[in-house]
Parts: sequence; C-alpha cells; structure tokens
Amino acid sequence: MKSFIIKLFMALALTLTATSAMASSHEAPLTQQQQASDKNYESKSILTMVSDFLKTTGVVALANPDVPKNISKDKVAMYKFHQSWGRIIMFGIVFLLFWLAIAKGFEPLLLLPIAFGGLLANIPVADIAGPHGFLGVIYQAGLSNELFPIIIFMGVGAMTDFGPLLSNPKTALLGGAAQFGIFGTLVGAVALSQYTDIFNFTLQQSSAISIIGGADGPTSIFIATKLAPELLGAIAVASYSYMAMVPIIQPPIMKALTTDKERRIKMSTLRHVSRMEKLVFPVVVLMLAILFLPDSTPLIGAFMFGNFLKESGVVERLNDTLQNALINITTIFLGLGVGSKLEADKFLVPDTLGILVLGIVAFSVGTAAGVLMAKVMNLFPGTKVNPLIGSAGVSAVPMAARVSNKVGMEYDRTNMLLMHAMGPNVAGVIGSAVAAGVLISIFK
Amino acid sequence: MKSFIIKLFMALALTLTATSAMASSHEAPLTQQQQASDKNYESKSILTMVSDFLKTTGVVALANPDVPKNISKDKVAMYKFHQSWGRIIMFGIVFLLFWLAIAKGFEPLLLLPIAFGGLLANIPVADIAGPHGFLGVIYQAGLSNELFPIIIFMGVGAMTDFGPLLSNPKTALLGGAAQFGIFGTLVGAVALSQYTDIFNFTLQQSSAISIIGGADGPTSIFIATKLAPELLGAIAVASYSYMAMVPIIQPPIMKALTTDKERRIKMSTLRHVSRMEKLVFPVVVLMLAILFLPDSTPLIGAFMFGNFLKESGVVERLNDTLQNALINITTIFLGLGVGSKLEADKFLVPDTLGILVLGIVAFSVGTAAGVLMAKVMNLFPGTKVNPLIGSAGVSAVPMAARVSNKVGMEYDRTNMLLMHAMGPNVAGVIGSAVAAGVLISIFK
Amino acid sequence: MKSFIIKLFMALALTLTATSAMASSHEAPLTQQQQASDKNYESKSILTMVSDFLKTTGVVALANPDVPKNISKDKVAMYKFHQSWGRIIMFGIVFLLFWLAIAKGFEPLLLLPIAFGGLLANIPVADIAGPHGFLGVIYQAGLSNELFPIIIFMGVGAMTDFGPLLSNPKTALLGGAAQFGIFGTLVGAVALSQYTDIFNFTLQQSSAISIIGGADGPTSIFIATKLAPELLGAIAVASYSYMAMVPIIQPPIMKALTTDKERRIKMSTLRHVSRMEKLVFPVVVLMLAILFLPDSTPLIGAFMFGNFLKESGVVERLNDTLQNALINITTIFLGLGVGSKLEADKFLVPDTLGILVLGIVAFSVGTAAGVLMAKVMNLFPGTKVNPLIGSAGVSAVPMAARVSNKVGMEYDRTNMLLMHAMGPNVAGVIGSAVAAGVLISIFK
Amino acid sequence: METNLVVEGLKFMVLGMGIVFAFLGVLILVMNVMSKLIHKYFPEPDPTQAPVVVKGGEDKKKVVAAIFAAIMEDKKSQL
Amino acid sequence: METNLVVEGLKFMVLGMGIVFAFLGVLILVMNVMSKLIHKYFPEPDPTQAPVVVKGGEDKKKVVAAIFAAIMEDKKSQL
Amino acid sequence: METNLVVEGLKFMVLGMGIVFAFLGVLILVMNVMSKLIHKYFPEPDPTQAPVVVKGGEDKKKVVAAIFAAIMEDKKSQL
Ligand code: NA
Ligand code: NA
Ligand code: NA
Repeated sequence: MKSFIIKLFMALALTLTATSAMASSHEAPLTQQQQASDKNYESKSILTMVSDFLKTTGVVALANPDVPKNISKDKVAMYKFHQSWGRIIMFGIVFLLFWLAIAKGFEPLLLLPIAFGGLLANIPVADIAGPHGFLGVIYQAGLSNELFPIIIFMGVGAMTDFGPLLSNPKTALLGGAAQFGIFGTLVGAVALSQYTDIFNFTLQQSSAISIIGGADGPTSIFIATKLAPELLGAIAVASYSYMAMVPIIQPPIMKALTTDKERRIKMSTLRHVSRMEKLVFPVVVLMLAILFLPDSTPLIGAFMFGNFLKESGVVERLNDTLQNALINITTIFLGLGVGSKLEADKFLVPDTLGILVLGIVAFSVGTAAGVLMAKVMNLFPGTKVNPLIGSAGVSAVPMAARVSNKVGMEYDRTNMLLMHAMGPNVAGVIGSAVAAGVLISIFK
Repeated sequence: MKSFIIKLFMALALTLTATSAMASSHEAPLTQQQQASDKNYESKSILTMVSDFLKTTGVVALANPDVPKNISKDKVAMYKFHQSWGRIIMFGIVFLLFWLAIAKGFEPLLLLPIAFGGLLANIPVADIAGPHGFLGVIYQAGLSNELFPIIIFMGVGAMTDFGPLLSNPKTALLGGAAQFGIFGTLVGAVALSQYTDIFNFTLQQSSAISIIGGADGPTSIFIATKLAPELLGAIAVASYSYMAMVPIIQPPIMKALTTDKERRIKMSTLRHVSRMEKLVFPVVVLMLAILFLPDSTPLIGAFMFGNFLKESGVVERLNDTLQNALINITTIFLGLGVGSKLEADKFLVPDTLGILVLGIVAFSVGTAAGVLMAKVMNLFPGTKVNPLIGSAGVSAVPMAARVSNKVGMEYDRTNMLLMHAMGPNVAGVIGSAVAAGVLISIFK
Repeated sequence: MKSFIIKLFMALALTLTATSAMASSHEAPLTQQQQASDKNYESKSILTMVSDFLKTTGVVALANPDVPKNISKDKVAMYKFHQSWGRIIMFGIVFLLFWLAIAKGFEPLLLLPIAFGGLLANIPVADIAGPHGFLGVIYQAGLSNELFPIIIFMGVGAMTDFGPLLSNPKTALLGGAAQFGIFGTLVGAVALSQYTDIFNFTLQQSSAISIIGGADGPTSIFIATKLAPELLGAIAVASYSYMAMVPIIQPPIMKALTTDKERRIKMSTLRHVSRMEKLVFPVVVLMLAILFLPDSTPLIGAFMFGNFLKESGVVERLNDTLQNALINITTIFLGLGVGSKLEADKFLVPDTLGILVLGIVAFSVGTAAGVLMAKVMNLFPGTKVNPLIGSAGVSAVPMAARVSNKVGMEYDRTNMLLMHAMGPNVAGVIGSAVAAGVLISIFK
Repeated sequence: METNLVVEGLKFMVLGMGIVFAFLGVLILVMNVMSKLIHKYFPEPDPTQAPVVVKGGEDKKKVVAAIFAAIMEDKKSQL
Repeated sequence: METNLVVEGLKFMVLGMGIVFAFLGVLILVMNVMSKLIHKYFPEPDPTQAPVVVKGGEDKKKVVAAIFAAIMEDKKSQL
Repeated sequence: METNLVVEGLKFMVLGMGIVFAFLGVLILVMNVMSKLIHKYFPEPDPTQAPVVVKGGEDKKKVVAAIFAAIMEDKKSQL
C-alpha cells in the first residue's frame, strides 16, 4: 500500500511538474493576485494581533459593542442595549424555550429549532442571521418566498384524517366560531394601537398578530411573512408557544363556560366514512375555496394536495415522504429561519409584549367562542353536542382534541370525546385558512 | 404551572417595559411607517367592503374576468375565454387526469402531482403559478434550470439494473430502432406545420414534441425546458399519459406486425452478469457518450451517476436516499412545477391538440420500429429474437417490458420474456438520451 | 378502454378546434416567432450536417480543442493542454479515486460523488460545471453560500456522542495539540511560497490549505470556500483522501514516537455520563465559542445544533432525518458540487501538487503533535494516558479512534482504547472548528 | 378626515366571520350532499371491510414485523 | 518595506495554538464544573439504568402499539 | 430562397438515427469486449454465489451489529 502511495505521488509530481514547466506565463497573474491580496494584509506585531483578537471576542462585543456612525445620537443608548444586554436577555429567553420544549414537552419539533436559531441569531460578530450567514441564506431560500410554511401545510395535510368531520359535518361550525379569536383580537390590537401610546400596530400588523388566534403555526408564519415580516419572530414564537400551552390555557376556560350537565353529554358513535368520501373531500373543499375565496387557495390548496395524495392510495411513496423526510427537513429549516428573526433589536421591542398579550387573548377568545357556539347549536333541535369539543375548533391538531377528551373524562370516565373533537379540530384548520384568505384579500 | 406562566409574563413585561422606556425615540419612525402604510388603506363602508369582496370571489372572476388594458381589442374574446371557460375546461381535464391516475393506475406518481399543480395553476385571482406564487417559486427553483429532471434521472439510474442488457448486448439495437418514433414524428410535426394552417411548430418545437416518442418522462421535460418551454405542460402531460397507456397502445401494434410463429419464439436463459461488469458498465457508457456525443452527457451522466452509486456497493445509504427520499421529494416538486404550466391560456391552444396527436403517433411509430427491427435482426444468422420484446425498446421502464411479457404469454404460457425485454427497455433509455443529445447538439 | 380514448380525443379536438377558430389573430405572432426562430436556422446539406456533427464530438474536442480569441498568444499551449490531455489526465485521476473509494474503501461516501462530479466537470462541449450546467447550478445553490458543509456539520453533530469526552475531559488537550498540524503547515505553505518559485500561495490560500491538517472534510470545504474558492477542488480531494488514508498514514508515525511501554499503558474504564450532561454540553461549548471566538460559531453552532437535537430526546424524527435523509441528500450534492471544481484547468496546476504535499505534511504533523502531547501530559502527575490515543486528536471521526485501538491491540490484545480515543477524536472536531474560527477572524 | 381604525377592525370582523361561517356553512351542505351521492352511486361493496382489504396487506406486514420485533426483543433479553 | 510572510505565519501559529489551547483548557474546566453541578443538582435516579429505561420505554411502546394494531386488525376482519 | 422544413426534418432523421445506431453499435462491441476482459482478468470466485455473498455480508453485518448492540445493552445494565 505504501509503495502505491509513493508511486501515486511520483506520477502526480511528474504530471504536475510538466504542467508547471508549461505554466511559466500562467503564474505571473497569480503572483500579482497574491500581491494584490497581500497588500490588504498588514503586518502586525504579535501583541497587536493578540489585542486585535481580544477585540473580536464575544465578551468584548457584548460588554462594549461598537456603535456604527449611521446611528443617530438619540438612539445610541437603545442600540447599545440591544447589542449587549439585549443579546444576553435573548439567550435567557432561548434557554427558557429550550426548557419548555424539553422538560415540558411544548411543541419541541418547532420550538427547539426556532430557539436554537434564535440563539445563533443573537451571537455578536458572526452575523449568522445576516445576508451571508447560513440562517440568512435559509431565510431567503424558503421563508421570504413563503415556500416552507406551504410545504409544512402539504405534510400536515398528508397527516390529517377528515373522517371525523365527514361523519359529523355540522361540527364544522365549531371550527368556524373559534376563528372569532382571530377577528376579535384584530379589533383588540387596533384598539390598543389607537388608545395607547405604547403600541402602534398598523392594520396589517394587527391582522398578522391576530392570526395567532388561529392556533395554526404555518398559517401564522405564512401571513406574518406576507403582512408584517418585521414581526415574524415574535408571532411565530407566540403562536407555537401558545399552541404548546393548549393543555394549560384551555381547560379553565372550558370549565368556566359549561355546566356539569353539558360536560357529561354523550355523543353517538361516528358513522363509517367511505374511502371515496375521503378522496373527494379535499377536492371539494378546494373547489369551494376557488369559487368563494381564491385568496385562501395557496394555503388550502397545499393542505388539500397533501391530503389528496394520501387518500388517493396510489402514491404511497410520495405520501410517506411528505409525512416524513420532506416535512422533517422543512421543519428544521423553517425553525432555524424563523429563529433568525429573534435578534434582540427585533424581538426586544415593546411590540413583542403586545404580541404576546394579544396572542393569548386571541387564543382564549377562540377557545371560548368554540365552546359557546356548541351551546348555541344545542339550542336548536337535533342531537346535542358536548360543548367541550367546541374548544377543539381553534386547530392545534391534535392537541386541542386531546384536551377536549381529557376534560370530558374528568367528569365521566366512559365519555370518549377524542374522535368527536377531531371534527371541529380539522375544521378549525380550514376555518383559519379561510380567515387568512380574507385578510390577504383585504390587503391585496 | 400556572404560576410559572404568570412569572414568565411578569419578567417579560418588566424587561420589555424597560426597553420601551428607552425606546421613546425609537417609536417615532414606526408611527410614521404606520401612517404611510395606513395612508394606502382607505376606509370603506361595510357594504362597499362586502361588494368589493364579492368582486374578488372566484365565481365573479370566472364568470366575468377583468380584461387588462394591454390586451389588444381583437384578442379580448380569446383572453376572456381562457380566463373563464378555459379555466373550467382545465378543471375538467385535471379531474380526468385524477381519474386516470387513481382509477386506472396511469403513472400516478407523476400524473397526480402534475394534475394537482394544474388545478392550482388555473385558480383565478390567487396567481399561484405566477412569479410570487408557490408553484412559480418551485418552477423557478428547479425546472427553469432543468435540475429536477436531472435529479429524477439520478434516482431512476439508481433503480435500474443493466444486467439483462449486459447478458444479451445485441438487444440494444431494439432500443435504438424505437427512437425512430422520435425522428419520424419530428418529420411529421414539421410537415403538419408546413402543409396545414392550424399548426406552426418551429423546428425546435417539433423536436421537443417528438421526444414524447422516447417514452421517457424526465428526458421529455429536460428537452422541452431547453427547446420549447412554452410547450412544457402539454408535452409533459402527453409524455406521462402515453407512458401510462403503454398497455393499451402497444399490444395491437405488436400483434399486427408479428406472425403467430414469431410470437412463440423462445429465448435462451440469460447468462449471469458479474458485479464487476455492472460496475464498469455505467462508466463505459458515459465515456462513449463523452467521446461521441458530449451533448447527451448531462442526461446520461446523471443516469449513470445513480447507477454507479448503486453498483459500487459501498455507498448504500446514498443509494437508498437517491431511490427514496430524494427522488420522491423531487417527484412532488417536479410534478407541481410542470403542472404550473397547465394554465388555460397556455394549454388550451390548438398546439396542444397537435402535441397530443403527434405524441401518440410518435409512440406508435417507436413501438412498431422496435418490433420491425427485431424481425430484421432475425433475417441474419444467429439465435433468434422474439419480436415482441422489440416494443420494449421505447423505454417506459419497466412497463413496456411487462407488456412484452404479457403479450408473449398470451400465445405461450411458458414463454417468460420479461427479463429479455428489460434489455431493450433500458437500452431505450440510453437511446432516447442519445437522440436528445443529437437534438440539443443541432440547436446549440 | 379504447373507445374511451377515442372519445377523449374527440372531446379535446372539439374544444381545441373551437379555441382554434377564435385564435386566428392569436396565431399570427406565433408564425412570426417561428419565422424569427427559423431565420436563425440555416439549411445545410446532409454532408455538412454530418461533418458539423463530427466537429462537436468529444473526440474532436479532446484531440483538437478550439481556442477562444481572448486567450493571449503565450497561453495558447497551456490552454490547449488543459482542454485535451488535461481532461484525459483528470479522467485518469477520477478513475483512481473510484478505485480508492470502491476497492480500498477510502471514504466512499464523499469520494465517489466528488470523483463523479470531477468526471462530469471535465467533459468537453457540454459545460456541465458551467453556470447553466447542473453541476454549476448545484455549486451555486449550496456551495458558494457555504450552506452544504454547514448542513453536513449538523448531521455529523447529530451522529456524535460526546460521552467519552465528558467522562475524561482532559483528553480534549490531545484534540488541541493535533491542530498544530494546521498552523505548522500554514508556516510551511508560506515558507514554500516565499522561498521557491514554483508556489505562490497567499496567506489566505495557505490558511485554507493548512486546514487539511484538521482532518475534517466539511470544515475544509467551508474555509476553502471562504478564503480560497479557486483551490476548493484540490483541498477537498486532499482532505477526504487523507482522511480516508488515516489507517495508512498514522500508524508509522504513532509507532515511531512511542516506546513499547507507553503503547501498553492501560486506561481505566470510563465513568458513566448522565443524560443531562450530554444535553448541557453542546450548549456550553457553543456559549464558550460565543464568548471567546464568535467567528467559529457558524461551524460550532451547526454542529452543536445537530448534537443538541439528538440529546434533547424529544425530537426523534428530526434527529433521524438529520442523520439520514438530510445528510445523505446534502452529501450527494456537496460531492457533486465539489467535483465541479476538479476541472483540468483548475486542478492540473502546480498549486495542486503543493496542496497534496502540504496536506500530507499537515496530517502527519497533527498526528505527531497529538501523540507528543500525550507524552507531555504523562510528565505531569495523575493517571497516565496511552499516547496512542493522541493521534485520534486530528478528528477523522471515528476512523482515527479505530486506528488508535487497532495499534494498541497489536501490542496488547486486551487493551481496548476505542472509547478512550473517541474523547480526543471529538475534541479534535471542536479544535479544528476553533482553529478555523481563528483564521476566519484574522482575514475578516 | 381621520379613519377610526377600531371601526375598521370591527368591519373586518363582521366581514371575516361572515365569510368564515358562510364558507363552512356551504361546506356542511356540500358534505351532506356529497355523502348521499357517493353512498348512492359509489357504494362500498362491504363498507366495513373495504378499507381493511386495501390497508390489510400493509397492516399485516406491520403485524408480522411487530411480532418479529417482539420475538427479537425476547431473544435479546435472553442473550 | 516588505513583509516577511514566514514570520507572519509563525505569528498566526502562536496566536492560533494559543487560542485553541485556551479554548479547550477553559472547556475542560467548565466540563468538570458542569459535571459536578449536574451530579449534585440533577442526579440520575439510577444512573446505569436511566438510558435503558428511556430506550426501553420506546421499544415497549412499539410493542404495545404492534399488539394493539394486531388486535384492531383482528377486530376489523371480524366486523 | 425558402427552406423546405420537411426536408430539414428528414435530414435530422437520417443524422439522428445514424448516430443512435452508431452509438448503440459501438456500445454492443464494447460490452462484448468488456465482458471478455472482465471474465478473463476479474473472474468471480463462484459466479452464481458471489452476489449472494455480497448481500449476505450486509445481513451478517446487521446480525453482528444486533448481537453487539444486545451485548452492549446487557453490559450497560450491569455497570
Ligand atoms: Na384554527
Ligand atoms: Na426511449
Ligand atoms: Na480536527
């Protein structure tokens, strides 16, 4: 083996020396290039080098950030805060998100990549979220053009079973009512902006924020990128955090709005749904969206594409890839790309607090509206609906449905609401996409 | 848990309020931005809003499409037709493709994504196939630069076994003869253009259309993108549809051109092919392509790359990914991207009818040429070839080979032609790539 | 079925004929377009066509390459050499790499795609590595922006177990010492440039070359792309080749620098490392990198992102995709993209010989430094370290650790050094990333 | 003349919730019609078994794999 | 005045190796401290079995899921 | 002077089919030569079993890996 390597080197040496002999004229420009390049390089003493190096450490950059000259004088304090304490606070927030994701199991699939992206985005000197850093490259490649949330929607569509909704169509109304969280919060955001001096959300920004109430991560990211990209980080973090906190946020609201008797309502077994129904359904929804609200079709179309591939039953390998490799890869990059918007100077602004507060309001209002809608439906004749499944109308598939089930079983251990709650749950996804379409349509 | 959330909010509130206090100067421009942004927003009465909304519905857009001012007067009727009935007809065609793919099992892996892409591309108002829609983004990312068909070729290469061809090399001639479908159709297309007033295909367009006769989806897409991107949608749909209809199109032609005796010819068992032969083969083919037809090397190179990775036996994980995750992901996006070219104003033109007719002619001529070539080969001394495997020379791996096998067994249940037909089948892929290279070379 | 097709055609014919009737005005421009297009096409006799075709074959292009007019007279010989014999020599080198990868098992996962990319890049006429060829597209998409090596780093991070390092932290010093190979070679490269007339590496180029001593493929590619993209091909090939030749290069050096007694030193069993330690570790390393060397954080951050996802234990599906589909896909494209830089006129220059020689020097110096560091550590009181694990400090995970184990067992069959060597092995990855950060920081 | 944004927001709400409910209302109608049509014109041969047949092949594979895994598991612990 | 590049290279070496060792030295310190803190404040219940339990849990889940699937399969075919 | 495109198309056909057949003809020759050379200089030890061995190798690796994993698992729990 050794002899082989020696021979290899000798052969290469021969070839390349021959080349080299021919290359006398070829080298001149290289040398020039070198001189040009080295001209920029200035010799320094080793002490200067060490001190120069120390200046580029993160410690120095955090303790004493350089202020560019184009920052006006009255903003220097703010700028310095964002570059030093701001970054450190963001590290703390990121660690909090790590803890929520790992120890508390809050939507780790997206919160972990988002939080790690946020950690990387707040590193001084390296500018990883800048246009040439890899987070910036990822953001440009798939978030600025809204491609990643669309792909996620395809994957989620492939994972969704519309069977429960098809077997009990009227529960779709619950998924509609929950969208009240979106529009109620829109009014709230606008009111906050008009009547306080702290917040000044535009109508577009208010709309983007209110979508948090849709409890649908990719929809929130899609709309935020379209209407208010400057708020993307805060909206995405709020959206996924609250989706993750569904088991904490929803039960008190659900219990407050229902009577003990209502919570014990039993629902009849769901009828069997044929394969043909499931196959036709995604196309039917898409056709309705085309006829009535074409602006919602990018979202609904992507979702129904994934669902249709699954239900067709003839492209199992595409379905499998959609549900696994493709959605996982996209999730990693979507998370990192969203995280790149958690830079201190973008996240640590008063707006973020507003977004967090409005987000939880949106979520709660949506939950309440879903429950109340069920109670309204029970005023009409016909089979009764357990209002606990109304809260599942916010989306957050399948967690919200599980919460309905769990709360139901607290009052009657034999009352399995899970599949009944899946109906409003998936209707909530459609409802949010419709609401998103309305907002897109208004601001087009 | 609840107390934790309260504390979290209070901490965030404190931080952000502090920030906010420092931010008085920071907010001024935000407010200005808001005003600027809101200036564009004009208050409307709720009735106006509803009526404005109704104008943006798909129903209105389909029933009464807006005509832009830059459309010249004599084209208004055509434009209106494409925007209204045109879209509806396209929906119908898309449903037909769904039916073919799902109920008839016609190449669903590509027809389903293509058809769904076509459905999305024909949605009014949303402009999903436009430069900012996600279909447009996908098209730009991987079709306009011809990357996706190349990746598909890599994956197909990794799935291909050249063993049957290596054990009976002369069957490669059958894969050559079938390319007559390509060039014969080229003449036909040109003749149609010259002698009728309906069609006016240029030489480039005729060449792109004729490649349908190669019965090779990615090659068709590659060439169409290069020579006639305006015809991509129709060519891709025709190509995959006819590949899928191989079991219907080929048998009558095969039977018409052979005698009963010929159909019963038995072929000797294939010899064993060593691993080394399979390993060297892809490199040998590529070297030949380099020496004689470098313009075919993007296609042949990508194909042989995949095959070489597989046969090397040392990169099993790459081979596995090529054959699964990567080709599946690319198939989804390739299909959607191709579908984006099924917009009514591009597809519902007389040219499409010409392409469909010429495509089936190309296919049939290729099939016939393969069969006839086998008969010619049998005129020479040596072991006889069953002409039924000639039809497999068109490519359409492995369906065409299966058709040969099936037709053969109709006449002699003990006559297994499958592996014998795989030889011309894979040779047909090489032959089509060579033919594609010739066309690229001519028009460069 | 047949009747269905006939009906389909008739329906389409009707629709399209109707369209056609309306399209009289629509066709005029098409015809014009055709004429314009065909005007460029000049009729030739079949003999001219054949002779024109023969001129575009690879044989002619290799035997008698065209020389563009903008090549100055004194460079014509060189240019011709690169276009003819140069390409042929590159084919030979590529076959050599195939042989090393397949027959000798040298890092086939990257050498095979790189070599095949090199083969494709050296094809005349087709220009596959040019801006419109698919290799060029791949290079632009993921190498020019350094995204692919970063993704590889994420995947490798997800595959790495820091347990052995955590259970014996001081072995990290061995991974530090091995970086001496990098900086020693930097001096060597600069000296070669200053004191010989053959080589004229700039400081940037010297730094990029010296990283080969880090025995870390993605780091080499990352740095080469940043500091000396013109040398990328040679550096990547050298880096992966030498990583692959670890079992040949290292043992003689290890044996020469150790006494028989040292080689028999037994190391105590590693302590158990808790899950929490493994979870916190990647974040701790990243925080240190942020504080002391932010310029290393793109590399260390990506690596620790992958590791953190794995150790979190809550995102198993992302971890699985990172370690499989995503890293495999990226490996294929990274290899092809790097291969696109193996064009003869870039690779067959004297510099390449220098890079190959300097690379092996770097590797050997790193190995030696690791072994010697272990001997230095043994001068201090405390448990003794077997110097054979010092060589593992160069990275080349896990091959270098396996070599330590194998050499150790040559002298004492009961001496299992594998897990002990994994400590310096993974520390070597961190060490190389730090060294890379220093070089980036210097040239920023 | 200044725009009262809150009023605008309220208008959005009316319009938005109206459209959401209209959409889902129509969807409910269509679902009901669709189900009836499908049950009439495309009845499943034996509605309860059809999906079993389709999926059955795959599920059985999974079961086999699962049993195999279980056995392996058992064997492992006996090693 | 010309720069002696070799001297520059040597300076790089001193700086670079200094930083590499400083970084890894600090890392060793931090690892030791971290391990102590973690063993003190987050002791594993039974350090040798914890990871086994984690993996076991998953495997068991799979087995349970498999058995469940098998039962469901059975039920479906009885319907 | 106008170009007769049909004549052009026919020329393409002659050129194209000529090249396709020439290419495949050369390929057939090369395949035959290659096979002879390979059988002479790289004969497979036992041609009918070789591929089995190759695949077997992988499977064996898996089995070995499984056994190894099981043992490691066992060891861990004994630590
Ligand atoms: Na929702
Ligand atoms: Na073909
Ligand atoms: Na290293």
